[in-house]
Amino acid sequence: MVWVVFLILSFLCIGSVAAMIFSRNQAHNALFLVLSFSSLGGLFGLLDAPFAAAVQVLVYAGAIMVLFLFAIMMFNLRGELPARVKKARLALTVGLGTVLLAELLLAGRKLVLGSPGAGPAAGGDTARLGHFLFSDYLYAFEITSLLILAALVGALALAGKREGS
Amino acid sequence: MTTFMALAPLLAVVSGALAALLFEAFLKRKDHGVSAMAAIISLFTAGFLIVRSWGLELAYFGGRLALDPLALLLMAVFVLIATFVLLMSLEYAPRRDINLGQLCGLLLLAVSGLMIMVSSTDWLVVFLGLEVLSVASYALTGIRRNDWASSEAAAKYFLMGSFAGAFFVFGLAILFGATGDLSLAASLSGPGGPAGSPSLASVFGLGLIVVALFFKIAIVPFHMWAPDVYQGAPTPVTAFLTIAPKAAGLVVLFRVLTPLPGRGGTPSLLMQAVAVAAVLTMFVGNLAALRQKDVKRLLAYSAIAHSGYLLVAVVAGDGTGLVFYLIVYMFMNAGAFGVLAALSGRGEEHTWFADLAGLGRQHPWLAASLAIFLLSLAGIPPTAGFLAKFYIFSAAVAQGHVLLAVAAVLASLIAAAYYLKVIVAMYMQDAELEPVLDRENPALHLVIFLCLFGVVQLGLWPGNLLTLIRQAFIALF
Amino acid sequence: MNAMTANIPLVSIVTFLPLAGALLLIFVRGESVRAVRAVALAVSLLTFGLSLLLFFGFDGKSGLPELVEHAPWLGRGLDYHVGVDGISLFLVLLAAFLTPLALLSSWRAVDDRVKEFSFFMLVLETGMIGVFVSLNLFLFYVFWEAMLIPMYFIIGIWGGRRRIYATMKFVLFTMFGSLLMLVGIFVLYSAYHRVTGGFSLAISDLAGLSLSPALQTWLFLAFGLAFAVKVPLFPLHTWLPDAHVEAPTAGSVLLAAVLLKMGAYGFLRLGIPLFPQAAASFAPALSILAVVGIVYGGLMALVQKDMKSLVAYSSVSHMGLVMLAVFSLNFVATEGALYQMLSHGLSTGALFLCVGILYERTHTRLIKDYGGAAARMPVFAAIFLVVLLASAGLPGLNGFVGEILCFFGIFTSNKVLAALGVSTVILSAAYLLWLYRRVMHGPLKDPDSLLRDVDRRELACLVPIVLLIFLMGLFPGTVLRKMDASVSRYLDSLRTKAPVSLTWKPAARIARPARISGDTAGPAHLVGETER
Amino acid sequence: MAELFWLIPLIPGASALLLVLFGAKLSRRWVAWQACSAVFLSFLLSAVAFVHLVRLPPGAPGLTKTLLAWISSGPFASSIAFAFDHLTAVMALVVTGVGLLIHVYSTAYMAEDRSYARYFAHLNLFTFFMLVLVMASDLVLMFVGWEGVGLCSYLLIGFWFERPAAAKAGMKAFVVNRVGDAAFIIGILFLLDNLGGSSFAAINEAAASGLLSSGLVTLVAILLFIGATGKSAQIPLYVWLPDAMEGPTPVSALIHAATMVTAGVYMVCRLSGLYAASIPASTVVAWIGAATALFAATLALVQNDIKKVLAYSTISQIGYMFIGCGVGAYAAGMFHLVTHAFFKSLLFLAAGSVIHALAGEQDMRRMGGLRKHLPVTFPVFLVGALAISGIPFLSGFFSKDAILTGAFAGGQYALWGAGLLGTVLTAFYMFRLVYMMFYGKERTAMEPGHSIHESPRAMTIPLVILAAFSVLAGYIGLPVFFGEKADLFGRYLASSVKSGSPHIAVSTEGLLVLLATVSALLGIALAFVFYRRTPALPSRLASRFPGIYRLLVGKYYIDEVYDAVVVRPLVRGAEKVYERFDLKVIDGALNKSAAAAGLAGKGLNFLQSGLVRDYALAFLIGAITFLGFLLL
Amino acid sequence: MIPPAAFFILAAVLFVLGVLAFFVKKDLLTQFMAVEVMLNAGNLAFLALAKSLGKAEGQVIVLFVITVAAAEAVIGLAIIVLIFRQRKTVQTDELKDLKG
Repeated sequence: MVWVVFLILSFLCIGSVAAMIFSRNQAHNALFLVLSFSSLGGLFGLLDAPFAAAVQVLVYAGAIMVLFLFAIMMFNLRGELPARVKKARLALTVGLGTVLLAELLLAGRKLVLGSPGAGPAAGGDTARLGHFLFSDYLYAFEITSLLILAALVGALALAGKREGS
Repeated sequence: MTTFMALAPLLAVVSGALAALLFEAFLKRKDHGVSAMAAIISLFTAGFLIVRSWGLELAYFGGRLALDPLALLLMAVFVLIATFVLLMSLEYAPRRDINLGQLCGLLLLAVSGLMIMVSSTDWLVVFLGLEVLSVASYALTGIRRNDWASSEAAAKYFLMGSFAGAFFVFGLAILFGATGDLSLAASLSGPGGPAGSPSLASVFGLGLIVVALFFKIAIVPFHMWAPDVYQGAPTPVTAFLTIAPKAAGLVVLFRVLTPLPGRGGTPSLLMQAVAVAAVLTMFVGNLAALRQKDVKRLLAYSAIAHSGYLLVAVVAGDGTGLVFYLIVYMFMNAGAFGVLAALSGRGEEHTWFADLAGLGRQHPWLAASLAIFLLSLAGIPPTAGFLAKFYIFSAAVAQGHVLLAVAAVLASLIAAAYYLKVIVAMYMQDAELEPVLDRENPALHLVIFLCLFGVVQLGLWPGNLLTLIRQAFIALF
Repeated sequence: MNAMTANIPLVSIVTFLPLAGALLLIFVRGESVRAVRAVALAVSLLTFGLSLLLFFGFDGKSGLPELVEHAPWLGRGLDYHVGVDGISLFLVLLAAFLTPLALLSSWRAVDDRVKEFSFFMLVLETGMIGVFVSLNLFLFYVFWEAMLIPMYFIIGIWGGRRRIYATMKFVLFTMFGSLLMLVGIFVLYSAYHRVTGGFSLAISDLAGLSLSPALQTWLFLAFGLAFAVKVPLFPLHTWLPDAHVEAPTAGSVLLAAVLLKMGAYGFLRLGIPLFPQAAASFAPALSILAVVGIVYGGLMALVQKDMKSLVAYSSVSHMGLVMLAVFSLNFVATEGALYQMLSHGLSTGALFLCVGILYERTHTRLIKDYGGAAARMPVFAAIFLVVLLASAGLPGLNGFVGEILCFFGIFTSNKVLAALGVSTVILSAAYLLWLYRRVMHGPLKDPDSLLRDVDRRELACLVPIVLLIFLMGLFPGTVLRKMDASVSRYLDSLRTKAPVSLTWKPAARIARPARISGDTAGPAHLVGETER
Repeated sequence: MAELFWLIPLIPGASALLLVLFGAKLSRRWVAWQACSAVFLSFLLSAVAFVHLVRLPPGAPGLTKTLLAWISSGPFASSIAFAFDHLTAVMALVVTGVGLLIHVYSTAYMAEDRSYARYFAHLNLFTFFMLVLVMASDLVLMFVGWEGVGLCSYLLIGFWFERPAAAKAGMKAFVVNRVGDAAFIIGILFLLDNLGGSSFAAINEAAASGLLSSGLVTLVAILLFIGATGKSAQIPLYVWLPDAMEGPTPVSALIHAATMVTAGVYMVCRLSGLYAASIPASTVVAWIGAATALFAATLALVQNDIKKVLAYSTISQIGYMFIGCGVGAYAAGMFHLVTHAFFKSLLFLAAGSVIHALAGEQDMRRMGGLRKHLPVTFPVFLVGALAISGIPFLSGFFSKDAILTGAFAGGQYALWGAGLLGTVLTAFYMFRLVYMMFYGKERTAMEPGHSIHESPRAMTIPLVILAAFSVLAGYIGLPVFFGEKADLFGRYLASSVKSGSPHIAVSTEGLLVLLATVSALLGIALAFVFYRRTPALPSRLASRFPGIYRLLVGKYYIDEVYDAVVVRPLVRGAEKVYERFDLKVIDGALNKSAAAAGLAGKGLNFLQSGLVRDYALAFLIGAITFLGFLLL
Repeated sequence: MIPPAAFFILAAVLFVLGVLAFFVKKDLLTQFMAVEVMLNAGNLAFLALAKSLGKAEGQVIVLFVITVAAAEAVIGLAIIVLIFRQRKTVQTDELKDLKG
């Protein structure tokens, strides 16, 4: 049963990314991505990470991708269809991608295969997560605020209204 | 409470950023001088706090923020370069439709990111610091928003930067999987204990992170964004970008790759790969600079080549040399870009060879300064650039990397060719164009003078600084 | 004298006085050309005067460097360490002697950016003297490289039409050689550290190291390349004609008279004493190159169309003889080489001054544009001839002393090479007199030409050199006596050098276990603040 | 007084220095007086020293004086030290004596020249160097003089440097001499290396005592002799001397006839011990001498320039001297050197007088019948011609006879025969000269208003004095014929020079003298037939044997051969090498490597396409490679 | 239970697909989306490996990565907007003024 869910979710996730690759419509792309990220959320859940799953769906699939959609609609780029990628280039990238995949798997092999499959599902508990965030990871957490501040100011500086212009 | 002091320099900078932004947002002044003032004051405060923290070994957040001497030194460097960049921008920004207040804020935020990066021994914090830096840098690059080059540079920087960031994340994941810990120290320790040899997976994970850091410090072949970004960004920002992120990235690399006593040695394959990258970087950077017509872009390539030299220090495990080189590099590179900034008139920048022709006659001081910076970059004695190279390369040889040193000096030869070409333009060709220097720019000239002083002083009597750096490393090991 | 000079850092004063003068020049207004020139000349004359004190203060009995000053500078063996011995003393004097003359010679030739010109000339002087007085390899290298820059500017700004090509070629070519030397310095530095645990780049300390033959070979190649380019040894000579042709007179003078000597000096001071076995095994090959250089340079000089490139190729030929003598590795040859270096410095310097004087009048350096100048310029003709003959090694003039000593020294080592080297006697006469005939003799080429005889200033440039040419030709003992002890000490050190003990094996490859296992080498490198 | 002998060279040297420095400011009169009196003083001193020497008991060492420890470095040592022995005395007297006469002569001959002071400066300088050469006590110092006279020769040949030919000739002289000098230096080096010094006494002694191996002696002797062939214009390096006639005639007389060119002979005599110790070397010397004597004599037959005739004659006569040296009759060689100095300078000066009279005309085809116009010049020239031809009782007769006798006595009959043949030729070309210049129709092409006149007294008096010596000088070295002790000169020199030649029977000698006389007369007679009785004969002969004639007129094309075989290939080759190797290969390699770097840069700039996708591709490839490397 | 290996493989595939998408796509926006895919792949890998190690921190880190992604999205979209305003296009290949 879990396997079925896993397979469906993986298929959705990968399939929608693949679809994004082949689609030529930006809006569709964004929607595919929403789908992909949502199914990832499901997968997170399968990994006993319910909080992460929730955040993934809410923040990612929800907020971030909506931002993308807004942007796409703002640009209103319906007519624009990017040119096809050259075959040779495609082959090259696919080749490189395969190699990269092989490398990743080769490197990760020991980690996951060597481990006892499913360990004790620690960390599934959201309260503990919060504890982590405000103890061990407090500093990092503070930094995220800085990060967001920087992003905001940056966005303002780049795309915000100018009194002069 | 004493350990909370560890946070003080960072807080000073961040509050400076906030102040600058608030002044920018609410004072509605044209020239944003107040913001700049706030920024400078905060930088001075931070500098003061950094100096005060020297030798105290402050640590906070379970060691995720640790003000060891190395971190303090680098923080001081960042504060200094940020001050230079601010001073350079005072006149530069308003004349190019750059919002000085926002510039100040972003710059200080970038500095805070840098500080976070160098003062932590935890990969996650380093990553977050890097992201703060990156986000601020993207914005700084594109801050001249009416300029196509500036925004193009920002877009390229952002796209490539986030691409590299994804590698960082994946590397973190693998590293985490391999060691169960994200501390820098654990990256290369094996599963069997701190002294064991690291597992393949952790090396690979580290490799992914190293790739991302290589991207940040513009190591070939992850460097290709750099010339475009350095060229497109406003000149003071370029000065910042060619120095500060590089320094932070290299220090992180140094921290992780240089084996500490009681820890497993860095796998030779990784070090060899880094050495190869260093060689590639030195040659590609220098060769590509040879035929540039735009001095700014030429210096961009030269900045890439310098990453290669600096990487030699990492390979050689010569921390003293690395930090000394970084400081020297800050002076000479900031000085060179400072002169370029001084040459820019309203609107367009005048950094082509043809613009520089005859400069030696029209503006002897500027030309002489630039010449000295370039000679220092080329590593010609008795400038500081030479001494810095001397330390790094001699450390490489002392560690048995003779071929690396040979490659480095040969690359320096190529470099000398194009640095001298700039001097040719300034002194040995006659001006075809009218001089382009506009008004007096005392702050900028102050920066140039300080850099000049640094380059000369550090070339002849670097004594105290070297002692300081050596002390820092004694404490580290 | 010694008691007096003991307290005064005379060597440093002589070395840095020109630099101080150059810095002083910055504060002289550039428009007042006369003031600029006066200051520059005064400083260089003062330097020369002080260098004479050096000469008189030098005892020369011990063969060791004298008037030594040693002070810590950058730490870890990178010390400030200067002094003169019989090998370097006269080269210092040569540089100090020729700089004022070169400055004086450009009185009229350089009227653009005089301040900068004087500035670079004085900086150059400091660089040149610094190279000769350095007793620390680091300091030596600093001066060696730093000196390139003023020369680069001098050729590049005040040079001829192809000055930029020439100056880039000059700098890059010489830098190519010296950068590999830099790696060699690193290797020596770390070898010394590995053996003794301390840090030093003092030449005397390094000479005490016993390096393995393989390491010596590599290091000798690295150092030798730097020096061979500078000499220049065939086939590394092609930068020289270009640099000479394009350089302004003053630049050519110092280039030929002093800079070229640095190559041979480098071999004598570093290349051979530090790596005696490698030097001995390379000596045949280098000697052959030197002989080829002698003949080749001479033949090339025969077919040059430009006066300056003719003189440049003659330098290739003459310096070939010097190199041949240096690699004969015996007493007479070494003294001969040193003497020949001085003579060549004087006579070639003077030759360039003469060519400069002609050029100033007609603005052409092509031989075919001249003819019969002697009729208009009798005094000049006489001086020019003396200088030419000195260069051609006419007995009684300085060139002969050096040549005959070189010949003899080479001869005792290798008769065939000496015989080939003697061909310079024929070739130099041929190309120099050919030059003289085409330029000074024959019917006056252009009756309306601006040729006029030398004026007082030009005489003031040339006469001191001519006097020295005679003095050195007739009283070589004054010079040779001061060299004797140093030269024999140098040769003794080659003979007694203990064979091989250290093999160049980097203690640590990339993984650097040495550092981790707490080997003394590693931490000492990082921590060792105390050694020096 | 004699102890001051070291001043002999220095006085003219000082005078030369003064003239060089201040000559332009001095009056001509003063210049003339100073130059002449300097040489005169030297002459006086030489005479005093000579007298001192003669008075010394036999076997006593000559005068020596070390002025300066000159070059000294390790085993190499050479000092400026003068020595004055019997051999030196002869040369010193000749140099200062003839030199003085020529100085005096020049005061008039050069009176019109612009560069009067320069001329005398050079002449004084030459005297200085020549005296250094002859008074040097070692080979290195001799080499100083050797080169110094070469320099003065160069300066004086090229005295009228505006004339391209003069400038060229001067240079040629110097360079050709330098070829010999190179060998000379190598010879010196051998000696220095083996003896640790180069003093003549040491060399002669070492050679005689067998300290030097015979092979080495031969090698050194030949190397030094090559130097001598340069200085003394022998085959193969004689080519410069005919061209040297571009110089003023008094110069030709002094340098290129009387003194400098005989330096080689002096050197061989000085090192007679060395040469005597090597039969092969002596043979080479003798045969080169003989070949040169004949060779140059044939060339003198067809020359039309009077100075050129005299030049070839000089070459030929020096050849005789070398025959003498080569057969061991060193004294005879020196004897001929002395007499030759007199009559040849006489001939030159007289020719100069003729040239002076004809306002610079040197081509004998445009002379003739000058007998009447030149009442002093003609007789003295005739005396000189008779002397050189070997007419009995004049000086040339005795000295040449001494050489031929020496050759004969040494069993070198071929050399003797060659010498005899040379006598015929000598007499022939000298009287060809006499007949064409002084007899027959006047063929001068003088401008109207310019009459032919005898030279002033300053010129004629030296001529007369020289003529007197040309007649009388022979009596210092009479052949055995006149008694065992008649050879004053030979006995005088015996202490300095190896005396070699065995004596021969008086009757044989008488026969030899007779044969020599007959051949001289034969030469004169032939000249009379050719140029006085049937003046058309020469041209008929020339058209009969055009090949030979052209060969002679073309001077055997030796200059051309040298040019084609040595000079041109060298220069052309150097040009080619310069263009093809220096510029193309060496410089090309440099420029190519610079261009290669530039090209690499261009390639990299091309890769830097500006497209993010390319950047990412590079990133990806780099990352994959880097990571793959880690997985190895 | 599903072994973490399966998740890790999925993460790797997703990462590579993201890379491919980055190369195949030619507009700034979609390329940036590809980067987001890569980041998510990283997250997945984190959780998978955390699971196999039995450590809870994985989840915390994922939160941080998501924050980073959000911040990047903000600044990225701002840049894209800036580019679009200037050039009326978001085609990546149009950005080629700076080169060489």
